[in-house]
Order: sequence, then C-alpha cells, then structure tokens
Amino acid sequence: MNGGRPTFLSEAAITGRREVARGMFVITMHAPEIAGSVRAGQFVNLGWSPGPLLRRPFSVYRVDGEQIEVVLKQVGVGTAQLLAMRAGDRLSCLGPLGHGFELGAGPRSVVLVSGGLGVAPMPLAAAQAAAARMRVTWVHGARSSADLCSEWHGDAAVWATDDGSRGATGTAVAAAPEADLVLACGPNRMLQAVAERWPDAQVAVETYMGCGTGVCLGCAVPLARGGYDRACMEGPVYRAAAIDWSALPSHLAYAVTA
Amino acid sequence: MNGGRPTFLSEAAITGRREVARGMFVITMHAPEIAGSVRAGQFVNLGWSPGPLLRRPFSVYRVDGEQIEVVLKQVGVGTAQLLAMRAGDRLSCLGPLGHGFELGAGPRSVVLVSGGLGVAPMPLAAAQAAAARMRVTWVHGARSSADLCSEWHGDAAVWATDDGSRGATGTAVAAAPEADLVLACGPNRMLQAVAERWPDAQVAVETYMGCGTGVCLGCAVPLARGGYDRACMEGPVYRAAAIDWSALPSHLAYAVTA
Amino acid sequence: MTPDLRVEVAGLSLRGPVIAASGTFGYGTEVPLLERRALGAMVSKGIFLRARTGTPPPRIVETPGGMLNAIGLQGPGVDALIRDHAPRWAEWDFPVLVNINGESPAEYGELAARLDGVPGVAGFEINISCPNVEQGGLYFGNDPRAAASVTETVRKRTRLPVWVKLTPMVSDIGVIARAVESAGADALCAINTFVGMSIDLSTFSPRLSFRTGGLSGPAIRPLAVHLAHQAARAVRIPVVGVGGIARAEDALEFLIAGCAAVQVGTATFVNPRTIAEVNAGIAGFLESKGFESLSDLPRYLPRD
Amino acid sequence: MTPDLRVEVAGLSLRGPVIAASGTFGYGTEVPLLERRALGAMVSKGIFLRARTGTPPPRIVETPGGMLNAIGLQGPGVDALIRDHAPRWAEWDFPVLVNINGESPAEYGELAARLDGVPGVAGFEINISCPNVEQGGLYFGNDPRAAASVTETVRKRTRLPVWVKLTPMVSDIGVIARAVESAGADALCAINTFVGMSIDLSTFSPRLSFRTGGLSGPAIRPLAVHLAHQAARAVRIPVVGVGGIARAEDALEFLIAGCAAVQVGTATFVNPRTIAEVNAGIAGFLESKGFESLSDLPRYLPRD
Ligand SMILES: Cc1cc2nc3c(=O)[nH]c(=O)nc-3n(C[C@H](O)[C@H](O)[C@H](O)COP(=O)(O)OP(=O)(O)OC[C@H]3O[C@@H](n4cnc5c(N)ncnc54)[C@H](O)[C@@H]3O)c2cc1C
Ligand SMILES: Cc1cc2nc3c(=O)[nH]c(=O)nc-3n(C[C@H](O)[C@H](O)[C@H](O)COP(=O)(O)OP(=O)(O)OC[C@H]3O[C@@H](n4cnc5c(N)ncnc54)[C@H](O)[C@@H]3O)c2cc1C
Ligand SMILES: Cc1cc2nc3c(=O)[nH]c(=O)nc-3n(C[C@H](O)[C@H](O)[C@H](O)COP(=O)(O)O)c2cc1C
Ligand SMILES: Cc1cc2nc3c(=O)[nH]c(=O)nc-3n(C[C@H](O)[C@H](O)[C@H](O)COP(=O)(O)O)c2cc1C
Ligand code: FES
Ligand code: FES
Repeated sequence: MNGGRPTFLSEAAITGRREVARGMFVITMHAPEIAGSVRAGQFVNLGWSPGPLLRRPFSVYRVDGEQIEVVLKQVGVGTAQLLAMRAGDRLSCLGPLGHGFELGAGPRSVVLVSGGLGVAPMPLAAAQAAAARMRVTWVHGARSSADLCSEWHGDAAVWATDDGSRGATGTAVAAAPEADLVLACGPNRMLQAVAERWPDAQVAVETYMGCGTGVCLGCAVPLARGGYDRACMEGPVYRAAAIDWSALPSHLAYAVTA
Repeated sequence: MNGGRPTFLSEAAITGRREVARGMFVITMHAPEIAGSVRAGQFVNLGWSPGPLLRRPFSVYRVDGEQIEVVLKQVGVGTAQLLAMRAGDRLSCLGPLGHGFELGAGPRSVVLVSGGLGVAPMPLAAAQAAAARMRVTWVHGARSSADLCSEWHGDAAVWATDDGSRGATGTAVAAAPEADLVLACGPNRMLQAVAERWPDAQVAVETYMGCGTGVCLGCAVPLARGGYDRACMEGPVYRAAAIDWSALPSHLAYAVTA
Repeated sequence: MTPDLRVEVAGLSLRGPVIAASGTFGYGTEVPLLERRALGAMVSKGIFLRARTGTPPPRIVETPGGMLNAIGLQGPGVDALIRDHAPRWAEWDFPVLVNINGESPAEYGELAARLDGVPGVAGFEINISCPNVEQGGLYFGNDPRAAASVTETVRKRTRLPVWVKLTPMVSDIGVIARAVESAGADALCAINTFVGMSIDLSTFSPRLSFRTGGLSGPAIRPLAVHLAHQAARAVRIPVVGVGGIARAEDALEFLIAGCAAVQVGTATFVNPRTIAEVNAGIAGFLESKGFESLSDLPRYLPRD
Repeated sequence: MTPDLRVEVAGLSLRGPVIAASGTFGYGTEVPLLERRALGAMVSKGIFLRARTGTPPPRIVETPGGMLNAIGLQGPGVDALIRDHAPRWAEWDFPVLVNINGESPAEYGELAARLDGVPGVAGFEINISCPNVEQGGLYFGNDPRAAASVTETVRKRTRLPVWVKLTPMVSDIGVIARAVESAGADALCAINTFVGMSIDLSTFSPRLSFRTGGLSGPAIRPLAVHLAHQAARAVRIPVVGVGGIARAEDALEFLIAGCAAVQVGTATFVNPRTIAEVNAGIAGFLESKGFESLSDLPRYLPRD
C-alpha cells in the first residue's frame, strides 16, 4: 500500500541499455505492472544480489509498453554495478513509489525544467502532460553540450549549458519561459532557484532513502512550516515553496554540475 | 612468498564452462603465470566483486596452455555466484597456493583415488605423473553413475558407485588397486579410510580458510603428533597417517556422498 | 503437515515467532505488500509522551552489510498514537506492543499508564537505549540500576506484558538482563542497534547530522546472536532475538541459541515480504527435520 | 609532489600511517606479494610467555561483511619468537611491535621484560582483550582498574613504547582509555574484535569449536570509527584506528575522526596488496585536496 495506490515487487529482466549523454545511460527493464500504473515523478527502488544491502531509488524515465526505463550515471558502487549488468540480468524492482507530479485539469501549458540527471522524470512527465493535452516546453541544462541528454519530448525545447556550448549560457532555470505549470528536477541548488522564481512549481527532490516505502523515516524532507515529512511517501514531488531549502542537504548524484 | 615459491595475483577472465557430472562444472580461466607454475594438489583462492568478503579456495583441476581449470558444484553463496558467471567475467585469482602432491623420483606406478568433487586435483596429478613416466590408475567413486565425473586421465580407470549403477558397488577406496604411490582426495570420511589402508598415501584435505596465504591460522589441521598446522601452507596435501582424523571436522562441499 | 509455529512469549500468545521490530514498520499501516497474517506480533515505532520532530537529514548511511540511522525518535506523541493508530491495531488479529521511551523513569511510567487499557495496545517494549536526562545523559541501558528502575516504574503502572529491549553497548549483558528480570520484566529483547559513525571525506565531518547513528542489518547478526544467547543464559524469562535477520536461517540461529521469538527490522526495508518469507522458511525447516512444532527445535543453551 | 605521509606515534617514527594489525600478518614473513615498503609498522601475532596450541577447528566463519575467528592465540611462545623472528625484524626498515598477552598482569610484565632490548623489537601492543585468570576470567579490557594495572606493570618493565589495544565490548571506551593513559600508555589502539557467535543449523550448535569468536572486517567499520573517535576525544596520547579498513577511504575516515595512524587486518586476507593500496590511496587523496602532508588533513575531533 502506498497511500492507497498499489505497489508491485517483481523480478524485472534488463532488456536494453543506451547512452543518452556522456556517461549517462538509460536502462530498460520489463516491469509490466509498474509500466501500467506509474505516474511521472514516481520512482522505483531497485535491488539485486550480490549487491549492496539497500535498494537504490530511481525515477521512472519513460514507459514503453511493458518496459520501464531509468536513467543514471555511475556515481558510486550501486550505479557502477547497475551499469555493469547485461541484458537478461534481473533486478528486483519495487514500485511505483511516492507521489508524482500533479498535472491537474486546469493548466494548458507546462514547462519541464531539468538540470543534468534531473532529466530523469521528464520524458514521462512530457508524455502524461501531452496526454492531458497540454503544450509542453522541454528545458534542459547541463555543464556542457556533451552532458545534455540527447533525448527530449514535447512541443518545444530550450537548451542551456554552463559553458555556452549549446543553447543559452547559464542555467536551465534562467532559460525557461513562463507557463501555467512548472515541473522541475535537478540539484537542490537549482531547485532552490526554481522556488525563488516559481514558488508554486512542483519539484522532485532526492534524499537518502532506507526503505522507500514510508516506514524508516530516513528520507526526511525539512518543511518550510517546520518538521519533516517523507520524500518516499508525501514526496518526492513538493510545491517548491513548501521546502526549507536551507535545511535540505545537497545530494550529488542527480547533478552533473553540483 | 609461499615457502619460497612465487604466488601470483591476477584478474583472470573466465573463458569457458562445461558440465562434467550432474550439477558439477569445470570453469576455465585465463591465468598464464599460474598455469605455468602450478603443481597438482595446489589451489587458487578466487575472489570477485560484488561477492562474498572472503576468497574461495579451489584446487586446480587441469592446465591447458595459459588456462587453468577448477571444478565445482553449487554448495553455497560463493559457488552459486561463480556458476552464474559468464565468459568474459573476471575473477581475482591468487595462487598457486599450498604444497601439492610430491611425485618424487622413485615410484613407477600411481593410483589416484577420488570421491565426488575430490576429483578436483586429479587430472593435473595424472598429467604430472604421466610426465614423470608413471603408470597412472584413475579410481573415482560417487553416489551414482550420474554423479561420476565424466572426464578421466591415465592408463586405466576404475569406477565405483554407492548404488552400483556404474563400476564396483561401494567406495573408491575399496575398489582401488595397489601401486607404488597413492594420492587421494575426497570427503574426510573417505580419506580416513585411505589412511587406514595406506598410511603413506598423500591426501589433499580441505578446511575453512581465511587467507589461504598462511597468516590467519584459520585453516588448522590437527596432527597425529599433536598441535595444528596450516592447510594452506604445510598442506593441503598430507601423509595420510600424519593427520588426527578424529579432530578434523568434516566439510561437506567436496563430497557428493558426505 | 505444517508445523505448529505458535509460541507464548510472556503472557502473549503469538501465532508465529516472527515479530516486526520497532522503528522499521512504522505503525503497521504503511508497509506495502505486507502479508499481515505472517506476523507473530508487531512493535510500534518508539514513542515519547510528547510529539518529537526528529533529527535533521541526513538520517541514514549505508555501511557494509548494514546501515546507520539517527531518526531521533520522530513521532506524534502518545495522544496522537491513541487517537490515530491504536484503534486500527484493535482490529488486527495479532498483538501490537508499543515501544516506549523517556528521559526519566517517571516519563516511561507515565507513558505506560496512559496506554494501559487502551484497546489495541497489547503490551510494552521498553527502549532503554535512551539517555537518562536526570542522570547527566547516561544511557539507562548501560547501568543495571537505571535499567531496573525504569522497568520497575513501568511494571507498577501496567498489568500488560512488559518487555525490555536491551542495548548491546555493555560489557556484560547478563548483568543488565538479570537486573531487569528482577525488576519485573516479562521478557527481554536483545538487541537494539550499536552506536556507529561514518565520516564524509568531502566535508571532513560525520555523514549523519546527528554525528552518530545506530548500526543495524546483517553486519551485526553474529554479535546479536551472541548477545541474545548470553541474555538467554542469564535469565529465566523469554528472550526475543533481534539484529540482522533477513532469512529463515538467520532467525533459526537466534531460536536455536535460546530465543523464544525473533524480530525483523532492517531487512523489511530491502524486501517488504521478509517477515512472511522468514516465517515460511522456519516452517519449512522444521518440516524438513521432521519436527511437529517450534517447541521441538533443539536449543543450544548451556546454563550459566 | 607526493605528500609526506610520515607520522610520529608515541616515540616511533613511521614512514606512513598504515600498520599491519596483529594476528593478520603472522610474523611478517609469510604474506605473499607484500610490498613491505608500504608498511608504516607491523604488529606481530599475539604472543604469550609459553607456546600455545590454539583452538581446534573450525576456527573461522564468514559472516555478512565480516568474519568470526577463534584462533586461541596459537603461537610459539616468547623464546621461539626471540630466536626465530626478532632477528629478521631487526633487518627491516620499519618498526615491529609485539602484541603481548597474559593471564595476569605479572605475565604481561614478564613478557615485556623478556623482550625489552631484544634487537628487532621496537615496542609493545598490550592486548587487554584476554581473560584475567586471577580475577575469575573477567576480561582485563572491560575493567578500568585491571586494564590500568596491566599497563602499569608493563610500563615498569620496559622503556620501549607501550601501546594498549582496547576492546570494543564496553559501555564507555573513554573510561578505559583514560585509565590506561594515566597508567602510562604511550598510545592506544582501537579496537580489537567484537565477540560474536554463529549457529550451525545442521548440528544445532555453534559453528566455531570455541563457540564464540571475534568479529572483524568491513561489517564493524562504523562501530570502530565511532569507538576510535571516542577514545581519541578522551585522551591526549595518539590513537591508532583499527577495524574494517579495506580501502584508503576507510583509513581516511579513521584519520579524520582523530586517529594518528591506522591498522589493517582482515582486508589483507582478501587482498594481500591492501596495505600498499591503502597507503597509495591516502597519498592520492591528500594530493587531490592539495595537502602537502598528512598533518594537513582536517580532523573532526571536538574535545569532550
Ligand atoms: C526519489 C529518488 C529518485 C532518484 N532518481 C534518480 C534517477 O532517476 N537517476 C539517477 O541517476 N539517480 C537518481 N536518484 C539518486 C540515486 O538513487 C543515487 O544516485 C544512487 O542511489 C547512488 O547509488 P550508488 O550506490 O551508486 O552510490 P553510493 O554513494 O555508493 O550510495 C551509497 C548510499 O547513498 C545513497 N545515495 C547516494 N547518492 C544519493 C543521492 N544522490 N540521492 C539519494 N541517495 C543517494 C544510496 O542510495 C546508498 O544508500 C534518485 C534518488 C531519489 C531519492
Ligand atoms: C584447499 C581447498 C581446495 C578446494 N578445492 C575445491 C574444488 O576444487 N572444488 C570444489 O567444489 N570445492 C573445493 N573446495 C571447497 C570450496 O572452497 C568450498 O566448497 C567453497 O568455499 C564453498 O563456498 P560457498 O560460498 O559456495 O559456500 P558457503 O557455505 O556459503 O561458504 C561459507 C564459507 O565457508 C567456507 N566453506 C564452505 N564450505 C567449505 C568447504 N567444504 N571447505 C572449505 N571451506 C568451505 C567458504 O569458503 C566460506 O568462507 C576446496 C577447499 C579447500 C580448502
Ligand atoms: C530506522 C530504524 C529505526 C529504529 N527505531 C527504533 C525505535 O524507535 N525503538 C527501538 O527500540 N528500536 C528501534 N530500532 C532498532 C530496531 O528495532 C532493531 O532493534 C535493530 O534495527 C536491529 O535489528 P535489524 O538488524 O533487524 O534492523 C530502529 C532501527 C532502525 C533501522
Ligand atoms: C584471524 C585474526 C587473528 C587476530 N589475532 C589477534 C591477536 O593475536 N592479537 C590482537 O590484539 N588482535 C588480533 N586480531 C584482531 C586484529 O588485530 C584487529 O584488531 C581486528 O581484526 C579488527 O581489524 P580488521 O577488521 O581490519 O581485521 C586478530 C584478528 C583476526 C581476524
Ligand atoms: S525511505 Fe524510509 S520512510 Fe522514506
Ligand atoms: S587460511 Fe589463513 S593461515 Fe591458512
């Protein structure tokens, strides 16, 4: 049970892998129940054996029939092991977990703002927004042209690089146009800038996670109104202004630029 | 240093695998230095990552050019992981370790007595005895015909099965002929029978091992003269009568019948 | 025939020996995919009299074969527990114990009194791994007198079963075990987490905001088996083994080492189905050995 | 430029901070592939006055991320050590400390006196994780008075540096640390193994013939970092960190947490080149951060 929505635990066979930016790979796996029910911004918690003790959380990047996809770079032991796997290897896949983006019925246009690996939830967000008949603007930034995710989805795209090697020079946040709805994901520093520009934006944050299922309280997100709640249950998507950004530790993996 | 003989630590790529009895597999790996120096009865200590903390000791089964071979069955986590590996996967291979069989210059005939996985050091022993121009009799026993190792080496072969499904009904020890030299490997119960029939036989024992290199004292072998020495340094090959068999714990993995 | 897994632990009849450990199951309502019918009992997340915010993140760090946590006993306080959670527990077909915490013996006693008689509350697990604020912050669990005093105070305020959860950070767990047994504990749980620390090489300071955290998971299992065994040797009341159980084999180690039942914590984070699988595995093991019930399992428990 | 890794630990000048831990390097002559030039120092396998047979097998059990050992301090006794090993140590270009063990303070003292002045013996590491036979088998290391008494006795019989190796099985390591500091220890090593047990499901009894064993390896690292840090906060003498180090990052955790040097044990079993790799990794880390020497490494050591 995950706030009433079903959660599935299955052995998902890896079915493919492709490189979408320098060192950044999309892994495809067969997980039909999750593919059939996941919402953009939700995540799966992946485990394998032999491997580390705890599962590793990854946003669902895209859904393709009975396949789901995740995108990652090697940042530590778990991601290194995942990237060493081959088609046919099996992952234990728990999900979908957390609350995803709320697209609602009102908005007519959406801008998806991502930095680096923060692109992770965006293709699915683009697909679900398009299905809700919104106009989708894809805004994606990274350190340099080679670090930009080569895949994009939507009606228009805006690129930003720190070194100006493609698109606007500077951050994705600065480069983004206005829209009815803003969804963002990336390093905390970037999300804090999102919060300043659009307090009502929906942002997907990351925290260390123990269980991903709401029972360990390890994924505490400091709230602007005081106290903590759980990134894996109430989150990982929040209204940008709801978070106490000064108290949220920066996690590195999502960010090429962090 | 291993009593003065060189030890090598290398990343050995797995190059092949074949089934030689029901559930019993030979794994081939590329380890040129070890292939060039190993003596029958010596072992390699295999590690891999992700995997268990400690290395796993395996007798060298055969040498083929720059390849070495080990034979194993799934008995626990380590052997399960080894058997799940594929060609191209790499093992950290430390060896050759321990003292192997002493063929000497005197003996003209040798009988190689093995039970179950105790066949492990015998193909190499057969090759080295043949090179020393001995007449080699291969004696191999197992529970049942399907459990007998299908590969054998030497001038003559004698088979024994508990259920009589192939060769003599009963143990390999009972079925073995006399010879100038007896080399044996198998479950401790079998080796104890070897010690009773041939006190001068050379037997390869197994113990739990921490390091395989003589420093942890974990591999204690109780000696008939009192005290312990190290299976990984002074052993794993002993004169059968030198061991205090009542004090040597039985390890199960070697034995299909233990 | 399926072996009989029922076990009686200090006045509570459990349908099986596998219990959900405190702090790893929340209040029992959120674990996904949980097969509740495998649960022998559940111990709730640790509670204080008043609501607590908990510690700032980061709160957890993975370590080899384990994890450190410093949650800071975040929780809603006893009133919310009685209002929001106990009513649901009252409907379940297994007992729920409340893990109680305090800064003084009086606080523990007060908590027990408040919860005594509340439908859904079947008993207490006293967490003595808390600092005793009245005694300069020394842990209750390290000091036989303080541990006994907390136990006695709680004992006087309730008729429900009182279990005491021991800390492993002591030189002789038998001394504490006997002290709380004499003070009226009905059962012991061994053990809580070990204190550990992990350093972040990029900041040159601890990874956890609280600096230290409690180590749990498979890494501590051999230590927990030893300590549970030592506790079981020291007392006549039942001992519940906790620490690093992820498979039926692990649970069986504790049971053979003299425990009446076991708790599963961290493993649930990795596999929400752990408790059901451990329970089924114990049954399968007993069956394979020809035992008709858990009480037939041979125990290794030479008495001190 | 290669950073300067030299460090002075209690009267001994080490060319690097990585030391071979007692019982995991034998007498230093057998480790294959060992690059001796990476060794800051070596601590010999624990020795008693007289030869000891050791415990019957099985002596080791693998556990998640660790291993239990019960070797029983098998060894040749002090005479054979002086005859067979010390002469070789005298030729090496790094100091060798002898790990000394006894059943009474007098035995420790006698050992130190016998070894004092023997060429090749650069200092002592007192292993206080031994049962005190005179005091009914309680461990020296659990009792501040007994630990101090052993330290004092050894201190009086030698002018060589005396390091005391602490046991982790205490409720407050700072108390023991201060007691042995006052008794004249030149440095502390933290920590020795934790007592653990593992049960064999086929025999329904412990896997180790000695029943319990000492847990070492990565599994204990977060506990060891914490205890070494606590010891370092409690005293002014240097603390050498031990427990679960397998990589440079692990060693750096101990160094940042306040240790002057570190020891590597179990990891050598897995990779005989560990010490050289850890040493090189520390140098690489310092270089990447722009530090010219180990002493530039920031420490996290708030004083008690
Ligand atoms: C809800 C959520 C969604 C995520 N989605 C993605 C994604 O789509 N793509 C992607 O590349 N990464 C994603 N991350 C981050 C990803 O989980 C970590 O990069 C990954 O766990 C690192 O594992 P590791 O073993 O390689 O690193 P290590 O540093 O070895 O991991 C050690 C421990 O730290 C945790 N950890 C390390 N870095 C992070 C981090 N940045 N965030 C959270 N925990 C961390 C690990 O889970 C593990 O418990 C997401 C995290 C969260 C919480
Ligand atoms: C010198 C020597 C040579 C060997 N040669 C062979 C061989 O050629 N083929 C083969 O199949 N097996 C051989 N063995 C036994 C083999 O090492 C074990 O079967 C293997 O380690 C089991 O690992 P596991 O992880 O599958 O089992 P687990 O039971 O999961 O292992 C747990 C621990 O116990 C140890 N262990 C378990 N069983 C044994 C055992 N029988 N002997 C020693 N340690 C054990 C493991 O090394 C590990 O430390 C040899 C053992 C020794 C000492
Ligand atoms: C995240 C987390 C929170 C915990 N909270 C509590 C608690 O509130 N009260 C308590 O007595 N024990 C608490 N514990 C300890 C567990 O109940 C258990 O004793 C310990 O984790 C060892 O078991 P395990 O290895 O199976 O997790 C907690 C453990 C974890 C990992
Ligand atoms: C097989 C083995 C033998 C040991 N023998 C001794 C000993 O004789 N004296 C001692 O003080 N410590 C001894 N130790 C403890 C180690 O020196 C070290 O303190 C402990 O193993 C933790 O470090 P590690 O995790 O790096 O191994 C031994 C450890 C092992 C594994
Ligand atoms: S990760 Fe455990 S509660 Fe969120
Ligand atoms: S296995 Fe360590 S000494 Fe033999």
